Amino acid sequence: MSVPVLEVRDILVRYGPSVVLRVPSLTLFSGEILALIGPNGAGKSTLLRVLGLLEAPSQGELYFSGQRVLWNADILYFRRRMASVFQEPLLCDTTVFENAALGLRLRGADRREILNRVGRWLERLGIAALASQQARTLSGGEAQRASLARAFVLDPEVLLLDEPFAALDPPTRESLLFDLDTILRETGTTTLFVTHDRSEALLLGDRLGVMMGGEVLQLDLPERVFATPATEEVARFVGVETILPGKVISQERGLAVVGLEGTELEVLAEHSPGERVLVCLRPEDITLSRKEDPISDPSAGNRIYGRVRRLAPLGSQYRVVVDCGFPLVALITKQSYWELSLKEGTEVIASFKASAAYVLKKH
Amino acid sequence: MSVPVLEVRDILVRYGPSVVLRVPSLTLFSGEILALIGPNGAGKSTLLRVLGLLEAPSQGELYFSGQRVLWNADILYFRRRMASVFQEPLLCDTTVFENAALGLRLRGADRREILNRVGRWLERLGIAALASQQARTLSGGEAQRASLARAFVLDPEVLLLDEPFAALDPPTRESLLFDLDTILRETGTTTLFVTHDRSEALLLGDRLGVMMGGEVLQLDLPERVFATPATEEVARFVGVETILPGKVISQERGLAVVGLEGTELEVLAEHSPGERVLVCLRPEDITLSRKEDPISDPSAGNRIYGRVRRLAPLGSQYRVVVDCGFPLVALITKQSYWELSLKEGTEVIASFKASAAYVLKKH
Amino acid sequence: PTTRKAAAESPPKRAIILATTTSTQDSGLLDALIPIFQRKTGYVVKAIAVGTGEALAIGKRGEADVLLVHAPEAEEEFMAQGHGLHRKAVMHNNFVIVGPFDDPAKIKGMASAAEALKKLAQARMTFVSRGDGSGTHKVEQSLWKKAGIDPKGNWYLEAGQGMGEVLRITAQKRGYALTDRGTYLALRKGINLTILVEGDPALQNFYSVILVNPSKHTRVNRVGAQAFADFLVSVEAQALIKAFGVKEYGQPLFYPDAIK
Amino acid sequence: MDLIWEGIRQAFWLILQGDSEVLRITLLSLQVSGSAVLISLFLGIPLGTYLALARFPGRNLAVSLVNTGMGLPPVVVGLFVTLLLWRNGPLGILDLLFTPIAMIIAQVIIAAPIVTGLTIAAIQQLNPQLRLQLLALGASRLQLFWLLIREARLPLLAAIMAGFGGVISEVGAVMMVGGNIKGQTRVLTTATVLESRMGHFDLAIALGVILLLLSFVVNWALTWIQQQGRPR
Amino acid sequence: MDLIWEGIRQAFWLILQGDSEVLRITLLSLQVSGSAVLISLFLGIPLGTYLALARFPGRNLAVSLVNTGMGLPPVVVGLFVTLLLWRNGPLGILDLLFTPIAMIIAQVIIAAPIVTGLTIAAIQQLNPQLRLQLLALGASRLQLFWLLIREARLPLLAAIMAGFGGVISEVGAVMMVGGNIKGQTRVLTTATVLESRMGHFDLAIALGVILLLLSFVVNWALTWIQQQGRPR
Ligand SMILES: Nc1ncnc2c1ncn2[C@@H]1O[C@H](COP(=O)(O)OP(=O)(O)OP(=O)(O)O)[C@@H](O)[C@H]1O
Ligand SMILES: Nc1ncnc2c1ncn2[C@@H]1O[C@H](COP(=O)(O)OP(=O)(O)OP(=O)(O)O)[C@@H](O)[C@H]1O
Ligand SMILES: [Mg+2]
Ligand SMILES: [Mg+2]
Repeated sequence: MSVPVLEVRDILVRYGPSVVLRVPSLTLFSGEILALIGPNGAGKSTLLRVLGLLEAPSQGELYFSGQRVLWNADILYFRRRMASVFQEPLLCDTTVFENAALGLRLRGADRREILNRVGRWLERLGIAALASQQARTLSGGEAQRASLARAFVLDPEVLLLDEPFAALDPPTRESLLFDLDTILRETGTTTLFVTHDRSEALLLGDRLGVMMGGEVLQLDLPERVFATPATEEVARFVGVETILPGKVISQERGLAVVGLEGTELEVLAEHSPGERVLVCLRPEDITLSRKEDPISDPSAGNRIYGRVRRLAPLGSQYRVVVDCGFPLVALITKQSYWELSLKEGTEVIASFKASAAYVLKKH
Repeated sequence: MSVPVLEVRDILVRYGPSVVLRVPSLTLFSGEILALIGPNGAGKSTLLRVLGLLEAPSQGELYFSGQRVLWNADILYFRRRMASVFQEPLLCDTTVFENAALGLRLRGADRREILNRVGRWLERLGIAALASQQARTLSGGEAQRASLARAFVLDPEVLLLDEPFAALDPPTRESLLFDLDTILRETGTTTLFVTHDRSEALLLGDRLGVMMGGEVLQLDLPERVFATPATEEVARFVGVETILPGKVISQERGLAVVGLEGTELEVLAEHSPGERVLVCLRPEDITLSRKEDPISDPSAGNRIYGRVRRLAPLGSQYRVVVDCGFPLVALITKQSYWELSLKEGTEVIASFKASAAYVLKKH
Repeated sequence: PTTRKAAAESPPKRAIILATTTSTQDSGLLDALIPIFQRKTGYVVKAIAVGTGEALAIGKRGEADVLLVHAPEAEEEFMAQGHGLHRKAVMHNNFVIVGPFDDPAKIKGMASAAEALKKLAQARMTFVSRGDGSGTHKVEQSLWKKAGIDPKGNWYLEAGQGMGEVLRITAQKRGYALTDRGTYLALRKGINLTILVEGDPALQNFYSVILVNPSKHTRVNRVGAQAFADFLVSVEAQALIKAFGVKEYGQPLFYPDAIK
Repeated sequence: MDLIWEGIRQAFWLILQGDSEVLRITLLSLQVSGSAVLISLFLGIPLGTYLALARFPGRNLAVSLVNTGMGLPPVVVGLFVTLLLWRNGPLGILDLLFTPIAMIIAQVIIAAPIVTGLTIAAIQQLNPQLRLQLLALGASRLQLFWLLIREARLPLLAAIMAGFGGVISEVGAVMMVGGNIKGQTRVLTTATVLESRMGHFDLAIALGVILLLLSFVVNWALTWIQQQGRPR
Repeated sequence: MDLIWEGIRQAFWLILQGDSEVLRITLLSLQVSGSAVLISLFLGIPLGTYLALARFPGRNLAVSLVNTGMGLPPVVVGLFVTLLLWRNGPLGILDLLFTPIAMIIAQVIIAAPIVTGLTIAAIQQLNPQLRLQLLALGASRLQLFWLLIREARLPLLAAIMAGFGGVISEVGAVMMVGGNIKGQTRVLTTATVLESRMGHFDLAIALGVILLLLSFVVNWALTWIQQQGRPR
């Protein structure tokens, strides 16, 4: 399965004086789904344009199935083996059907096949009823669906998706996500998938890349990226809300004691005593209990006393910011929320296991 | 606080033969934040255009602060007390600063004030560094921020936001969401807020409207909409993933027994025996345990045996589809996932309290 | 019918390019003559109505086969330089001096055109000149010379246009102008101008036909040009010229010169 | 003003009785200007699209030249073409001077820059991302060209109308290279000039009215296509 | 061809030695056509914007009429203006015929439809949502107008250039209503015609070259503005 399909070497994209993209090396392997996340302006869309052979990088080389891509007439041949869904659904000023059929028409597909494939995808994306509507009268989400249909009907070898579900309503998004997972696996389509939604990235991605400031800072299995972010920025970006600077006091066989302002924490880490480190805590790994309660889980080794500062419902969960001298963010279930009857000001104990913390060397 | 600011009566919007919006009555009260959710094409953006006095409805009346809005020259006066953020950030072909300053310039604000306010908002939205960049070279998220800045600098009485955070990266989105909450409350800005993100709607909304097919199907406190959806469609839309048709077998003082295919469930309901009903179960209210485990929570009255069919990581939680003869969707924490060591095919017991189910009359 | 048949059977003849002045076209004379010639001989005539200067210039370059122009001095020079093969008088018409009905300069009835112009110049009456080097302009210039005046100043307008436009400008400006009688007659309905001076022999306007010298320019259609020139001086054409315009204006516009 | 009414009356009279001379002149006008516009489209739209999308040094100069070409004086064009087609000129052997083909050549020189210049503006006004999107869908260069044309059809139709308007109404060049020869190269504009020079203002106006009617019919058809299904 | 080179040589000679007659003619051309284009902008851009945005019955007809106006024959316009301004015409007492003002009037009639027609297309090509967005930001009708103009500046500058090109190069109307009177209403185009009628082809070409140079300088400036900071 590890046949490279699309490869990039030493790529640099400059707009005027500013370098927007700098990727020393990146490979998309056959059949994999590579998810890409990163803050706004990180260069994700730019990378997609370069990989889609739509924008020649200021320098660097691209390879498609091992062949060096030269920016000449052959490029059409490579482009036709790919399909892109742009962040903004730029539809042509014609009907939804014609928009979805466009790629096939450009490839000279016959009428029957076009009717067939386009019909199937419009159906799947829930816009079959809008087939003959003018594309420019579509709602935001409908337009995005049309733009998805336009790419999916092509059944490409490589699919480049730029936040393809951002404007979709949640039920559609979820069902499409599962559908897509199945379809992409079945067809073995190599996919690059830019998203701002961590769960989408986790669900679809075989690997996950994190881009910032034009560079790919980490590229690994999704769980690994989330569990062991490479840098403080990545950690913050992948949802580690609590990052505490401290100093290793002692370490023995992987169990370290880190001193923070006021408290000490027991964490799993290989760092030597004296090293300055960052302790990363994911909100969902923190358990809250009332002061009066007996220790609910003795294996949760670390306990910090604090006071609820802020409470926010997130649908099925609650986000709680606890003031422990420093802000500590916890995510608790609705159930716990009711059981603990939390309010702003409530005194709580936040506890977490030594294995839940992830320790980063401070630079 | 219940002074009506924007009122709509018997509004109808027709495009050609199709009715896209039909709202008999809707009121925005002073200082409230009304969140609006609904599937793609429901008419949300259309409603916003009508409320923003940008599109005259085919029929119906609008009142602003009690004054009937007539579609004449006065409309400018009303429009200038509002600000809209469109779904698509349509920026003018000039710099980011000029885009953000546009509304103030149109109102003849003086240079100092413009510099001040625009500067502050560009800062807040993290695009101060891009102030002199051409708007059309912005990335998707940057453009959306510019479009937000353009509206926020106006400090309007009424703010109409159409999926304003869809293209923002998660950290920005979260911090902005909290900021916005604070700011809107402080300034008492009346806000209508369209979103596809349930947690956003819950967090910001004082009330929550659900639109479908051009109509507002339910309008209530957000928790109420989520807990007691008015119809099956609304239920599905607000994230009730399991909806089971059944028949009430017996009912006594609000505790009913509903018969489904194969099993019986104990639920809180006032429906009479014999009535056909739908039992709604939210995934986060369902607890899973291994067959061998002792009953973990005796108060979870209903227990259903099944087999894990599908498992999906959603960041801090896992979504589990359990096959119990019918598909049952549960949302569990990462912790439970590890403790239960679930795999596809694992036999599990799904349990939930009688109070967790919500029963709807079947039509 | 027989001639038409003959024309149709013989190999197609090369078209003749006739360069002439606008006055012959604007008066409608060419439209009366050319179809008859074409029918008779089977030639196609391409009549290009341009300024006299342009007609002579393109004749010099061999771009036309035959010229019908009215600028005797320039024609003589053209012949002297060897650009022309033959030159034959075809017809003449008259120039007249026109002006407003109230005639503020009081030149009405004067016998000498030069004297009349002198009077106009002294009174600084608006005078509109063709100013385009045309035959008419050249006659006007020779009259000024005769009067001993170098016309300059606000009152002397050089229009640089055709006769019709000059007459309209003259009417608009309530001025005086030198014009050929034919154009004046054709336009008099729309303009408030009347004939004030006429009959001076110096006011005669001679049209000649010139064959362009084929020895200088090989592509000149010598035979066709000759046929057309011959036609113009033929009895038939001369009679046509004599009768032309009589019905409409009660007097002829041109007087044939080739056959007395 | 009465002359204008008289002219309009006469125009309709000429049309109604189907005056064969007027019909011939009108048809020739349409043929000459129609052909010229068609040829200009074939030249101007591809060239304009190229100039709109390409980046090369000197591009701005090229665009300026095209835009200047929108104001090529018909008289100068006429003179230039005349010199080219003269018997003794470089293309003299073709013997095209004073033929409809010469008129078409002159009008192409007038209309092509108009079409090109307006095409440049029309294509540049499109969202630049759209081009990338179409390439991503697998459009070849030629297909991209057609699709962009389709997207910009509104201003392109205006460009066609401006080009057509420029040549159907033009008199300087056709007069010079066509010679206004009756039955051969006389078109509506040269006939109008002739009639007005002959003092037949009513007839001149009548011919002008016919010219405008012709122009209106053509433009009405193009406008109809242009304004089909415009958004609210 | 030798004539063309000779003409170009003469053109530069005339410019270099600053021939006062040529200078006067050139300035008048620029004044007349410049004023005509400015007035056309004041008329055509608001009207075009209105027609692009408004919905009313008969709108398509109005657009067709404007588009037909793009092809108003200068000769017919000249005739019409002449009839209007004649001593005996409705505006005769103003005594404007054969003055630069008459020429400006005629050229406005020619340029205004061009500017209007191309403005319609330019404004319609903008994203219709943009208008709503600007209104939402609190734009008054007038402000909306200015903002839309700014967004469509690229094709609007092309419209200005097309309008300017249409009138600076036009000869039929200025000849008729101006009269080509030396020192008063003679402009580059009418002077060109005169020289060519006098057989001075070289001088005619020289004047044509000067006209083109003038046109090029104006268009180069406008193109420079137009192409400023175009996207990749
Ligand atoms: N012409 C330009 N000049 C300067 N900067 C530019 C230019 N074009 C793009 N950029 C910058 O390049 C950066 C990368 O943009 P890109 O669209 O790739 O970001 P992205 O990762 O897709 O962001 P988003 O999540 O917001 O879509 C942005 O910061 C943008 O402002
Ligand atoms: N001119 C038109 N003709 C027919 N239908 C139209 C027209 N314009 C809009 N519609 C339809 O109106 C419906 C409402 O659109 P609207 O943009 O209000 O939806 P929305 O709720 O904002 O959806 P989304 O979540 O996708 O943004 C859509 O289904 C759209 O297709
Ligand atoms: Mg992007
Ligand atoms: Mg919408």
